[in-house]
Amino acid sequence: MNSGDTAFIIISSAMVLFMTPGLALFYGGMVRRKNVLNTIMSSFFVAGLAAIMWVLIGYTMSFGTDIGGIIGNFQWFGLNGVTADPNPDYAATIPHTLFATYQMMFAIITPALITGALVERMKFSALFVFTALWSIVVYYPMAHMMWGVGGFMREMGAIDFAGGQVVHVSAGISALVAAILLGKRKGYGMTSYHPHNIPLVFIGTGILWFGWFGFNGGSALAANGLAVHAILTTNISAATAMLSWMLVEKIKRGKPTMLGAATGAVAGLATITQAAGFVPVWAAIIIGGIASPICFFAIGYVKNKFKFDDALDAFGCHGVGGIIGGISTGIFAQRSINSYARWDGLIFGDTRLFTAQVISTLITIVFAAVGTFVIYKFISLFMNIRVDDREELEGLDIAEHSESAYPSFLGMD
Amino acid sequence: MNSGDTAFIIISSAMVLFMTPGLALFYGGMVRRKNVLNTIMSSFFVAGLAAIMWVLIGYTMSFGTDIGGIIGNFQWFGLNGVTADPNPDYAATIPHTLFATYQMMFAIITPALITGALVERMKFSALFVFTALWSIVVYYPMAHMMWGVGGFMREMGAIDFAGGQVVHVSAGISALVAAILLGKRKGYGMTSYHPHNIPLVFIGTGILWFGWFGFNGGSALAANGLAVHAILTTNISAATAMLSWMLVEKIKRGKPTMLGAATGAVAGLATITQAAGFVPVWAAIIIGGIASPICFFAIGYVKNKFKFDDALDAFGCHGVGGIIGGISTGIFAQRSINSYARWDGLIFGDTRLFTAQVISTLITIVFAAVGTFVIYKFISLFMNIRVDDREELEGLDIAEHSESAYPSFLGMD
Amino acid sequence: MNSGDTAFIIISSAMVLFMTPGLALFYGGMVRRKNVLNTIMSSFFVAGLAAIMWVLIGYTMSFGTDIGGIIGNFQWFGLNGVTADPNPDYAATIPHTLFATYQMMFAIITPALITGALVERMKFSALFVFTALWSIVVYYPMAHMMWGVGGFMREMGAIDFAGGQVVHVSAGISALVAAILLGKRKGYGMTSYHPHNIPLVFIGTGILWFGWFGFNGGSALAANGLAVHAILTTNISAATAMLSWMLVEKIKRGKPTMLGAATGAVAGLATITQAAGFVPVWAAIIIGGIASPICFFAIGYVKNKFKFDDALDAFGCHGVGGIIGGISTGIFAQRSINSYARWDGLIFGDTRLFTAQVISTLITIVFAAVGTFVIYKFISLFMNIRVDDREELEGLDIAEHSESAYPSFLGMD
Amino acid sequence: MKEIQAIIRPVVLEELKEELSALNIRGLTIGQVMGCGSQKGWTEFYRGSEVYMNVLPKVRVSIVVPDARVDETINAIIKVARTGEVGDGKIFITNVERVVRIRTGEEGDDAL
Amino acid sequence: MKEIQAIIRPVVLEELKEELSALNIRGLTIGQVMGCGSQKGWTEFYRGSEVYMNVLPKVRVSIVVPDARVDETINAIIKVARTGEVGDGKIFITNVERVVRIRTGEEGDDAL
Amino acid sequence: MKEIQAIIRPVVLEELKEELSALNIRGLTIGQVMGCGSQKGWTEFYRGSEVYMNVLPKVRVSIVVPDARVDETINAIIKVARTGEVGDGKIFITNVERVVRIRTGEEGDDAL
Ligand SMILES: Nc1ncnc2c1ncn2[C@@H]1O[C@H](COP(=O)(O)OP(=O)(O)O)[C@@H](O)[C@H]1O
Ligand SMILES: Nc1ncnc2c1ncn2[C@@H]1O[C@H](COP(=O)(O)OP(=O)(O)O)[C@@H](O)[C@H]1O
Ligand SMILES: Nc1ncnc2c1ncn2[C@@H]1O[C@H](COP(=O)(O)OP(=O)(O)O)[C@@H](O)[C@H]1O
Repeated sequence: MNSGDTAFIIISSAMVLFMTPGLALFYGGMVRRKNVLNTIMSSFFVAGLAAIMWVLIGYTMSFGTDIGGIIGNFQWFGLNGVTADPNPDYAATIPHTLFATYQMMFAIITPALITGALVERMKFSALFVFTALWSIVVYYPMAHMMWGVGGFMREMGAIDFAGGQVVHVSAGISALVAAILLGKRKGYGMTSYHPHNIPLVFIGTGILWFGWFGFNGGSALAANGLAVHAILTTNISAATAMLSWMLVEKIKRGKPTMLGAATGAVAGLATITQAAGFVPVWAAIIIGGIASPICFFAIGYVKNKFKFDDALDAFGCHGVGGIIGGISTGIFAQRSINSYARWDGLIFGDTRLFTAQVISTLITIVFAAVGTFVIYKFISLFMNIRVDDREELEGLDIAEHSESAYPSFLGMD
Repeated sequence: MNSGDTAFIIISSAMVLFMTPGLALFYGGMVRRKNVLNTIMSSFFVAGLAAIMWVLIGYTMSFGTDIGGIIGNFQWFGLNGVTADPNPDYAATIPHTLFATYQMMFAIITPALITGALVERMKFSALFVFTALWSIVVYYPMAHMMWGVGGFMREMGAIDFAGGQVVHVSAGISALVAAILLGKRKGYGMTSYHPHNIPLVFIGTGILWFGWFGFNGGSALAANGLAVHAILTTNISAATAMLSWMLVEKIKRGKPTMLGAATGAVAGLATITQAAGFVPVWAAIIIGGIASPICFFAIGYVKNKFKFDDALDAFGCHGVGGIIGGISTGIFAQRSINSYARWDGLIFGDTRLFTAQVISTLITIVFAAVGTFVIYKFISLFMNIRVDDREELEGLDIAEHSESAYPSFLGMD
Repeated sequence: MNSGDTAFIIISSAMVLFMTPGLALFYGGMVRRKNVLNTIMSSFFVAGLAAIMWVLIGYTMSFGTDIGGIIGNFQWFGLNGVTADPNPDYAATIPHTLFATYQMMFAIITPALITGALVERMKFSALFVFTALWSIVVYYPMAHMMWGVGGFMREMGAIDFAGGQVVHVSAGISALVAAILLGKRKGYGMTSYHPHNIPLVFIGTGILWFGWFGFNGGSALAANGLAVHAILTTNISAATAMLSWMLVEKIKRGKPTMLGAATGAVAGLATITQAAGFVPVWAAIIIGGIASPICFFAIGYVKNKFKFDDALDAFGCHGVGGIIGGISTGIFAQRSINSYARWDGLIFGDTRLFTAQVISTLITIVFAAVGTFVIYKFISLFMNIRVDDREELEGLDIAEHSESAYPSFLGMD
Repeated sequence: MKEIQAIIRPVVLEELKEELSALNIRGLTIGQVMGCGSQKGWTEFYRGSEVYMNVLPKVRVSIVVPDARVDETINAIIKVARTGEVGDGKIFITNVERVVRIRTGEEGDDAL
Repeated sequence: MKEIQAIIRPVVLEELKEELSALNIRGLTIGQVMGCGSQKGWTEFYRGSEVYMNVLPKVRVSIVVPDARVDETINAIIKVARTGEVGDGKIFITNVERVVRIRTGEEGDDAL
Repeated sequence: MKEIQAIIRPVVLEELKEELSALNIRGLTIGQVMGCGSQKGWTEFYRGSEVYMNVLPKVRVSIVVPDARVDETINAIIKVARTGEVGDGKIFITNVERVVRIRTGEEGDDAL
């Protein structure tokens, strides 16, 4: 066991945990005032539910002994048998408990990401059930298939450094499917839903960016050159994506916006996630540079064209970003940077990794979409998933939680 | 000296420091708009006052050579003699200066916690004096008795991993006593004091949770398996407590609330603090699970019954949580997890630790209550402790600081 | 390579990065509601622009092989040749890539600091160009001269632990010059510009203080006793400066303010930056203690006297604080604390360091002032630097970004 | 001229603007208010304590129109704002003696 | 009917609501305003600079009542809002020509 | 007495206060409102989507003055608020039947 690595991953765990409140703020600032608390809560409660589930069944289903390349067995139920001794299968220099804790944070933020597409109209009780089922049906298998020993995507050579596919693609696609099933918010297309508090969005952005150092850097699972490489590419991608979003806005609208810069940065972070520990620095510039124009197109055009109501662009930002990242990894990965990759990327003349990446991305898309569809339909047999019209008008803070975000803000009491 | 451990505790120090602004926001969002800045300031100024006092006299009074089991001597006055060499009495692998710095952060946040019970009516000058005296009369002895070599609670075998007793019980009880002495806010029971800005409360919650990894994890004083164990139980307890608070609300009120989820998480964090590095993972689930119902009961019933005005529930959340944590440690601690404990907990068939925990908790309660009472009465000989009625109506931001929180928020200038 | 040191500097990098959003909030809360987003954006976009520039040319120009004591050559263009192997010239125990990444964060926050003087009236496009040019003309040479091997200030024995001079003096002086050239805001002296959201300022303050542990502590470039010493002096200086600001306000105005306490803390942090790893603990108390009265005087009197419109006191706080810190280092530095210093400070009887500090401070002032003047005049040949009167009245959020900070805050939609 | 002051639910505002603009009534001024009346408030919960919100957020729309257009304006408001449930709000009509358009100094109906 | 517009200190609002409801006057509309008058403002300090706040936060309560109830309403307001110190506020009474209850279309005193 | 209600651009507020105080008119009440009229709004952009803001922030200043001072007040407002561009705002004058100063109970012009 190495104390430097352990220190690094403990702090990284805290940083990734911090991203969930960060995301809650990022999302919370973007909704209308009457839905703020419901939106924040929708991300935040996952830090409760998914944590407990992870300890009980999630970790073992994700990283336990492989069953059919799809899922882990129950050997570590309730973290039994997970001790302070390192598990060399996953991280040879840190306590096994730490690896499990660090991974817990990913299991928390992933379902929280989905909620961005569902806010302002979904019942909280339905979201609660959805999150529990989605973790079991989609997340644990995804984590196992990609990262678990014996997982079949891992076996076929697909690589995902910090969860571009396990986290972002799976959440983004699920968000899209659920948003379509849930239907549009009242007045979609007629009324404009502008954010109620952009500084709040910005606070969230700052926390997310900060936390992403733990997310991508920590995924090296050691405080070594690879971790440094990952934070460097991560920061570069965020920077380029911020600038390229601003550029797109400047060209299309005449002026760059603050919300745009923040959105671009997050898109750049989501996009590099899969690639961070595999691609050279110059490739990170390219990856960040293309992330924003493509996401901008997905958010500003595709969404309007197909008229699905991905309220806060969980798909447009994380889903699309994740897919770009997965493909880019297949293009730019270099074994000399990280020999966990079995082959070099397309640009270095080898097609095998690229193929594996494309296939695994497609599988992820199909898997997440089908899983989400099934869960959604299943839940709808038992309960209303959507609030009724009146509650939607009134706002979900009152309707679902009987509280309001700024009850005495005006100072009239 | 170990660089991994040093890295870990430096960052942990920063994280615990960060909790004080986090607490200020947590509290600040919960008061009415006219008292926001005074509330924030009441936590924040402690980061100035308690830090200086710590360096001058606090550290040596807490950790200096024992005098009578109660207090340390002045050998390290002004940190003289505290060098980069480790002090094996407290932390063998990190600089002694780092141990002193890390402990400083605890000496800062503890008095800040108390202010939650006193806001919206206490004079700032009185709070300033109170904080200085309380640090000397209550905090340094408490820290010494529990953690200092020769401290008598430590000698009798009581254990407190990260300050459940030194920080939370002592602050919570002091808050209760001071709140009773200070009296209720005007209109208590008639007017409703609802928060002015729940997203602000939430920002504070996020920072507190993040920082608590440094608070409880760092208390292992090394980046080792024990630190990992502590962050794992910490996170689990927070998660369970959040869910159990939501459950209580669902049962009693029909709907879970955002503020409730945040309160539950903080209660879970406060409760596990004493136990984090001693109890098994499954016990953390239990501890978190019972924390919220009990705190809910204390806040929603006991407080209303006895009609003391613990404005932001410093007692109901930290005091009560701390006491639960102290007792729970006596029940669930396991020597195999951390041999600093001399005996196993009650559930493993040994009553000695349990007895020590109960006694030390009682002593802490009495000590903090008497200390606070004496200080309060002493101060009231020299100065008004409470603002006058008119200032209370006007709001303490204007009355005490001549500024307002959102002076041009309405954008009319 | 040492994993503890690496862990420490990776996290420190994240913390320093986090300071830029923190600064954006600190500044953003202080402007009027109509200029919030422009102000935030002015700090935040630098995290994009300066990061890319740093990777491409900034690092090599700052730390590449010396040319004439002034600037580095292009050997590491695009970080080519910067690998995971340590570069013993700068940091012998961490990857060279990490040193470059860590330094990147300083290159980001420095230009962001300047914007505090320019908000509420500068065109965003002009700021964009200004930031790019300023990085090249002022920052890279400054970093090289002070920290680069062969840099002439370094050669003459001047010392700057964490950027008091490279960051704070250079930014503060540039802010002053640019603010004078830019002219006052409309209605300066007649209207009062009060902040729109002080809790937002406070969130920024909390993040800045937290991040400063990475800023000053990380500048030891290893998790060792020196890093601990630096965070200890840093925290003490912040604490004393907070208290001394409150004291000044109490004396001059009768009441301490929240914004004052926050300003004092930041002034204390800025002031100690240059000295943190060189001066004894007791000196940090003095340095923090004098920082606030002097900055208060600069902000409350000098500014009003000379009627330049340093809107958010980038000069009054960082410039003045930085200068105090530079001189103080010459007075209080002690070789026994850090033998990077060639000589002891004045108070220990040696004048050489003091002389070097005074000279290097003067050079920095002249260099930054002239550089900024030239850049400003150059840009004004091609574009308007200031928005027109109408846009200034309307607010820069709408005028420059077509968005508003709290579009639906009132909940009327 | 008359000032028509309508206290309505915030959610109907958007529709009202459209309805009025269809009638070619373009000038209006909106304020955020809190109201109480026969409508019951709601109960909010803060940390286990019930807080009864007896004032509810409403929007106050003020429209100054020539006397001849009062009725159609009222009807337009009723059309969009009526849900039939308590809390739909009220319309108050007061007399306006003079109107001045600041930009031009015009007075009377021309100024509207 | 008359509209009684009272500009009062924010702190008396809660009490006023109770007082009026004791009189069985349940309908009212509240707005947040800033006012200036004979009352002096206060000085705030931002980073060592004095800022004189010449407008102070007030609450504007508007109550429309039948003519017969004007006096008792005024008295109720005075009762709770008077402290005797400058800044207690003003009451303005204007005539309301018509009142419509949106929910039912009722007009006149019935609509209140 | 008359109530002069001026809907103006927020930026002229400061100047208006000075102008009125030069005329020795010290009492006024200010509210934040949103308005629409002939002035076109602006387009804001949120994540690539255009949002047309058809209501613009305005300030509503209400000044109650004795009948004799109405004209000079109107002129003062026009003086500072007129830019000549669409959106300068409107002034509405209504009759106020009674004024009561809460502090003293004074009525009529004395109460202003
Ligand atoms: N007498 C009144 N004076 C002023 N405002 C009133 C009055 N009565 C009602 N209002 C306003 O109208 C709103 C709706 O009135 P309410 O009585 O709740 O419902 P309804 O009009 O459907 O009976 C209230 O919230 C209040 O703002
Ligand atoms: N002539 C006026 N027109 C409109 N509002 C007024 C007028 N005079 C006073 N007010 C309002 O009444 C409030 C209190 O008035 P003020 O003169 O300060 O105290 P008092 O009524 O006790 O003499 C002011 O803040 C303002 O909002
Ligand atoms: N008929 C009206 N009723 C109420 N408010 C109005 C009316 N007409 C205009 N206003 C208010 O006056 C403001 C300015 O009016 P507008 O027509 O845009 O410009 P202008 O007065 O220069 O022609 C509007 O934003 C609105 O708040």
